[in-house]
Amino acid sequence: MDIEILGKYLFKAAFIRSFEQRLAQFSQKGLVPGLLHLCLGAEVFEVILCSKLDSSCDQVTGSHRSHGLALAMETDPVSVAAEILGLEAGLSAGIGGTQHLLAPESGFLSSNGIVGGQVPMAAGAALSAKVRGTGGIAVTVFGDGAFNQGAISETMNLAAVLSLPVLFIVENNGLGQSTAAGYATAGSVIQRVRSLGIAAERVDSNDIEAVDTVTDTMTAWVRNNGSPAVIEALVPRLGGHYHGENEAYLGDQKVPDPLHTLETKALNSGLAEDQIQDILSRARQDADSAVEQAAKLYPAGESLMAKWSAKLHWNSGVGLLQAGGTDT
Amino acid sequence: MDIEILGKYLFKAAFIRSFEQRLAQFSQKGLVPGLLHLCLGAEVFEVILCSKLDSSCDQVTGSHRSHGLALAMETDPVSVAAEILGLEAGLSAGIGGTQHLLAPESGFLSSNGIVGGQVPMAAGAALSAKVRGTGGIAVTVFGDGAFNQGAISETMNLAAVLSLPVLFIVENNGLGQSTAAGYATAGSVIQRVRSLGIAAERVDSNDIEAVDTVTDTMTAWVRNNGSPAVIEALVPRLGGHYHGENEAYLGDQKVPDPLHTLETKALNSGLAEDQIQDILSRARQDADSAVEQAAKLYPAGESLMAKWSAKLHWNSGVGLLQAGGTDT
Amino acid sequence: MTAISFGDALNRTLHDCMAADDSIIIAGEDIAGGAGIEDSDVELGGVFGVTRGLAARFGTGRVLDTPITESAFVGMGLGAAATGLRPVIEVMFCDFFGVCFDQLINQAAKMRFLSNDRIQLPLVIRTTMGAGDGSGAMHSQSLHALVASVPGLRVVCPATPADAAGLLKTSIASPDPVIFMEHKGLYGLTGPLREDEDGHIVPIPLGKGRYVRRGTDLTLVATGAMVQEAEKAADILAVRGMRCEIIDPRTISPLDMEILIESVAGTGRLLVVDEGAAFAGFADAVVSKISQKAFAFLKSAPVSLTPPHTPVPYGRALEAAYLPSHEKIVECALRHFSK
Amino acid sequence: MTAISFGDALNRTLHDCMAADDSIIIAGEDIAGGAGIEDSDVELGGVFGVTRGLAARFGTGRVLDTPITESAFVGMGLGAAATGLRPVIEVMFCDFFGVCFDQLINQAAKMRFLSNDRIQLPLVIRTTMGAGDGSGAMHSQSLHALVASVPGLRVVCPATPADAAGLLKTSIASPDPVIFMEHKGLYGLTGPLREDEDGHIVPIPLGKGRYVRRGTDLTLVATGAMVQEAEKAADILAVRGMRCEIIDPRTISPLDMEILIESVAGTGRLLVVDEGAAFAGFADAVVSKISQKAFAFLKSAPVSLTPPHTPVPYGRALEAAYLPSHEKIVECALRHFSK
Ligand SMILES: Cc1ncc(C[n+]2csc(CCOP(=O)(O)OP(=O)(O)O)c2C)c(N)n1
Ligand SMILES: Cc1ncc(C[n+]2csc(CCOP(=O)(O)OP(=O)(O)O)c2C)c(N)n1
Ligand SMILES: [Mg+2]
Ligand SMILES: [Mg+2]
Repeated sequence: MDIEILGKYLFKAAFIRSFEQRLAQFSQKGLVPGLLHLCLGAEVFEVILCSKLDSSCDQVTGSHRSHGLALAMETDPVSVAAEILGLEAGLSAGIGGTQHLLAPESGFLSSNGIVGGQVPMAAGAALSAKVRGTGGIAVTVFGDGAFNQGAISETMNLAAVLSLPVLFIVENNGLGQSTAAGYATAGSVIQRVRSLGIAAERVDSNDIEAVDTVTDTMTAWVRNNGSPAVIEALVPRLGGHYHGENEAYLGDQKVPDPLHTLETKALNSGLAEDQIQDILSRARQDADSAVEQAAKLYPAGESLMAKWSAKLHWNSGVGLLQAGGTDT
Repeated sequence: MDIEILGKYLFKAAFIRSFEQRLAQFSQKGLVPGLLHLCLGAEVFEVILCSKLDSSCDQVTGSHRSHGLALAMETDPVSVAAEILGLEAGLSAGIGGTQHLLAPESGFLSSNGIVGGQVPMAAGAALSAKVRGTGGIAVTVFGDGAFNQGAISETMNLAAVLSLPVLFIVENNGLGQSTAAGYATAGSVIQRVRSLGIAAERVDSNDIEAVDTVTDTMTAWVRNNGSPAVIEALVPRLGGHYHGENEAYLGDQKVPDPLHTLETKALNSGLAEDQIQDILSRARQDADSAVEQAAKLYPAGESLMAKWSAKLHWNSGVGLLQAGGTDT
Repeated sequence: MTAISFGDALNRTLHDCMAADDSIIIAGEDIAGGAGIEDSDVELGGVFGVTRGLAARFGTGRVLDTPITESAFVGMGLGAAATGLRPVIEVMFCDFFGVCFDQLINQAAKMRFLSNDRIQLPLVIRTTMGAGDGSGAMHSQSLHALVASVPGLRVVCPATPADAAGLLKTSIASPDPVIFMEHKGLYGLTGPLREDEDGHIVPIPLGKGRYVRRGTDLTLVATGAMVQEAEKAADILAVRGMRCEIIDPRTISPLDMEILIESVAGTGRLLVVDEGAAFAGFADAVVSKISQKAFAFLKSAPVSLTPPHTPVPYGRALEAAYLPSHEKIVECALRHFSK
Repeated sequence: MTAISFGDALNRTLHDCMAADDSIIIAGEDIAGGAGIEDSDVELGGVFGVTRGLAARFGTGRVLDTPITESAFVGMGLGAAATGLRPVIEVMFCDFFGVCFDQLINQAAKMRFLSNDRIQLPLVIRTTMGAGDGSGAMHSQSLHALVASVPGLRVVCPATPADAAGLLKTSIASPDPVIFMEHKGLYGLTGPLREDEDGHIVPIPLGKGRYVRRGTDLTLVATGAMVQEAEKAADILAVRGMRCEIIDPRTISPLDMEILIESVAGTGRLLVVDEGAAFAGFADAVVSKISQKAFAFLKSAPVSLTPPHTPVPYGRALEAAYLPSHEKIVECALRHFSK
């Protein structure tokens, strides 16, 4: 693999790692309104996946654990951090928060508080691309626990039946909250999706080369064939379900960290040790400064709620086309 | 196969056919409140299936198209007919109607107006049997169209994960309303359920011998192993989606009628022609008289609604345990 | 002014809108019909015929028959709406909202808000509502207030062909998700269509109610099929000397409070008749809002007339006992307001 | 009288009930916790710890961890309830009702009715509700009236440890499906538990409200976490010379109209404060019912105080602006009722 590309992957993945760790510190200080579901362990996979996408026509939807995806799609990190902190400069002025990052302008349509909720809408983004002929695809990312939700199996079937360019990503980290994937899931992910006649590949996120190839092949397949495909990505969950969770239910599992694997890979591919250190420290600095900058911003407050209250009011036509009529 | 058993199957299947045809006549005369979804073509399969069940501990749930199942479970035909006619002597005094036949006392827990709605509750009946150690199983019957509903894939997964004795029956009649199963369903039913690690068999309802064996084997498997299984039964839909529907969308498909197949099979197995005719005419007479008898009964009216209104009233504790308290 | 049925008015509007705007697509179960059946060339056009002729005219690229998976295709609709299309999704009966409710209340309803208005969501969910045809407990519900109670959803309940057409046109143009509820009992109702000089359907703004008739003694509020019952009742009450004013708010959210207050200011009496929930339904919402905003005008206690707090029963006599009717309106009006 | 937290009161009740009745089973996500993890021997006991110790005591045959498939396991619960068990099913947040709503409104709610009472359905759905902890739009809703508007469902919203325990006990014994809503903000609240002489939890009947405090000038109606806000507001208002009577109906359905009417008959003024829907929510239901049944007692217009008609926002300042609070109650009470 090209060392320049490896360097880019490394920078981005390290950036996401640092970004989330920084936010975790803020959370410990009580500065984050909600619970943080960190993507620790999934950064490398997500960065490589998103590097195959074109934010001008593709759209990604993600789960509750989507900080990394939003950043991997190049969403402005200050806006992401401010959103997570619930502040005015956030993507949605702090209205959405950690589980509701929406940045369609950078190809990240939405993350979601409902397990599986983000998946059907990806079929819609794919349909738009198809009907409007943009050449775009939709990518939807969800977990092994989500995989059993009815909305997801329905959407896979629908995408197959209507030939929609959707790439489904099952991020299998072996756990849904405290429940093992092996306990919750009958059969195997790959068999289940292949039984729908959908192309599917499984990849270990510690196999950087394979991740690069599989994400490349599958995004291209979906784009070229206009039909769905699935990647099951084995990613570790390096922390609790959310930051600060009592993880007593976890035994001591030791799993390699794909970020370290990527580092080693870069080293072995010819990136010099100091170049790597430089990348990592730049990533950390950039991430820290994005979060710090975000944290300095104002919280949004009453006037924004007043605006929305007026807009959505049960007795208000604001925001609605009042075709030829008076505004009631 | 034993000719006595064949004779019984024939009688019951013919009874159901005649019963529904008679109701269809009533419907044409405007005497049935709702639309009748007849099971024309599925009778033989359903009769054989239910002959393997024990109504003292097993429970069946069915779809909108469940007249035949209720009868195959030996629910009193006059009560079934009266329910379909919306009359006081109906199973539920006409409250439920054609799509809501409930007869847990004869092992037919419920039919359902929501495609797939009856399936999760079968997991519950199975759980009851398991926890209470009754030796019973649950059987849930639904269509090829329903097969794609999320609630069904969820329930299959749940039954597998929790080892629940549920037999899932996909009655594949090739159509969901006006939509071909081949259009609506990605992959194949059998592959999809086997990918969950669930035992599954496919059977053509015109192959009487196979139906007998497969239903026998699969009910026994579920009972003995306490884990789920699936039968995909190919049944013809010999009429429209509901009686009286404009079936213009249907081409002219010609499919053999399992009831005729069963007749022929009985003949070839040694049942005499006049015995068969006798069975068929008894079945017709019994069915006719059940429906006629039901039709003579009273409609339920205001007093029953008043009772239920009081019982469920938002300001009423009737029907609720008012432990130690006054009834408000 | 053409006389046309409620169902045909909707069909006409869908034709017109789809012809005028390529970004409108429609999807649902059997809305073209016969999908995947080889010799099938006859369009079903939906179980109530409202989507007749659309697939033939606009092709199956824009008129999509779906599997019976409401969560998936409602969600597809909202995803498409968020990314440049204007989908009109059919959910055959509002009773089926149960199987796709997350996509309605958490996804569609909240997306504009959660994006702080960076995303517009021009999504219409067409569905049917209402009892009276023996369809039983799971094909007869009136869930208009249930969805209207969810912030972010707009809810429309037309009662005439003209309103159906004009409101559907506006709904399709709306940047907010709209639940468009067609009462099954109205499909056959005929009436004039309002067209402008170029023959275009005149759009009707959301949030603008309609005086069905003017009167001085009692304000009757009704939507959907109940409007006709209210009219019949008003005829009878007129003979008894009670002149009813009938208001059809036409949209549940936004709700035209001005017309309601104006009317109650004139009559001093309020009777809301509704086919929906007896508790926390549309009737309670109107009674509550009027009691709060127009208390001073009320000469006597406001009254709501709804079905009992039970599911919809099946048998004819049961269903008749369940449903509000003009007889019950008359009785109720006389009992509460005749002194 | 033992002082105990709201969460522990629920845990204690589940322990007691399960010990007393073998037919009670519980199921939900992570309610034991660690399912399928090899070295895991520490029980999570649900994300709020309410089911702690049950799996260890009663075994995984009666305490079932489920996959994240609410439709399947809520449906399993009702099927089990219809066939001899008494399941207590946990849906982690009521916001997730969206993904299993059919099983609630069409299946659980209607089964007793559709069977014409041949089937009893002793099913409890435990869930959480409410905002205030930065959980955002899909983990903070208050859908108590939405479910209460569905005929056939009973809805309970306890506000104290004693009520939580007593009402849960009654709910488990109920032959009707009960939606048992635990406000997240209350889990840490401590208070006495009501036990009889044998140390058994004293059951509290459904449909029986509670006077939180007596007063003469204004009836404040509140449930769940709003009861505390009402109490704080009443303290402040008392200083301003307004003596509030606070009613906690405790159950939304059945609703104790007697206590509400009795109170309004005394005060002549009504202010309903609620965390649920601004339109067709609990507040509208109470205002409507009181306006209809106690009109003659009302000295001035009834008032409802709810969040705005928007989804729940995330940021702290936004959420504070969204939620009703004692300050807002005071302001509202003074504005509307101070002459
Ligand atoms: C419908 C629904 N059910 C339950 C939850 C609570 N919940 C949030 S995340 C989660 C676990 C999800 O597991 P998985 O899909 O594997 O994703 P991971 O957290 O491992 O990334 C659960 C149960 C929810 N948000 N939505
Ligand atoms: C959730 C839901 N969606 C749609 C319908 C309308 N509907 C009733 S039966 C049916 C077709 C079902 O097809 P299938 O499952 O194959 O059963 P069949 O009618 O062929 O026996 C449809 C679409 C419904 N009742 N419920
Ligand atoms: Mg996981
Ligand atoms: Mg079928």
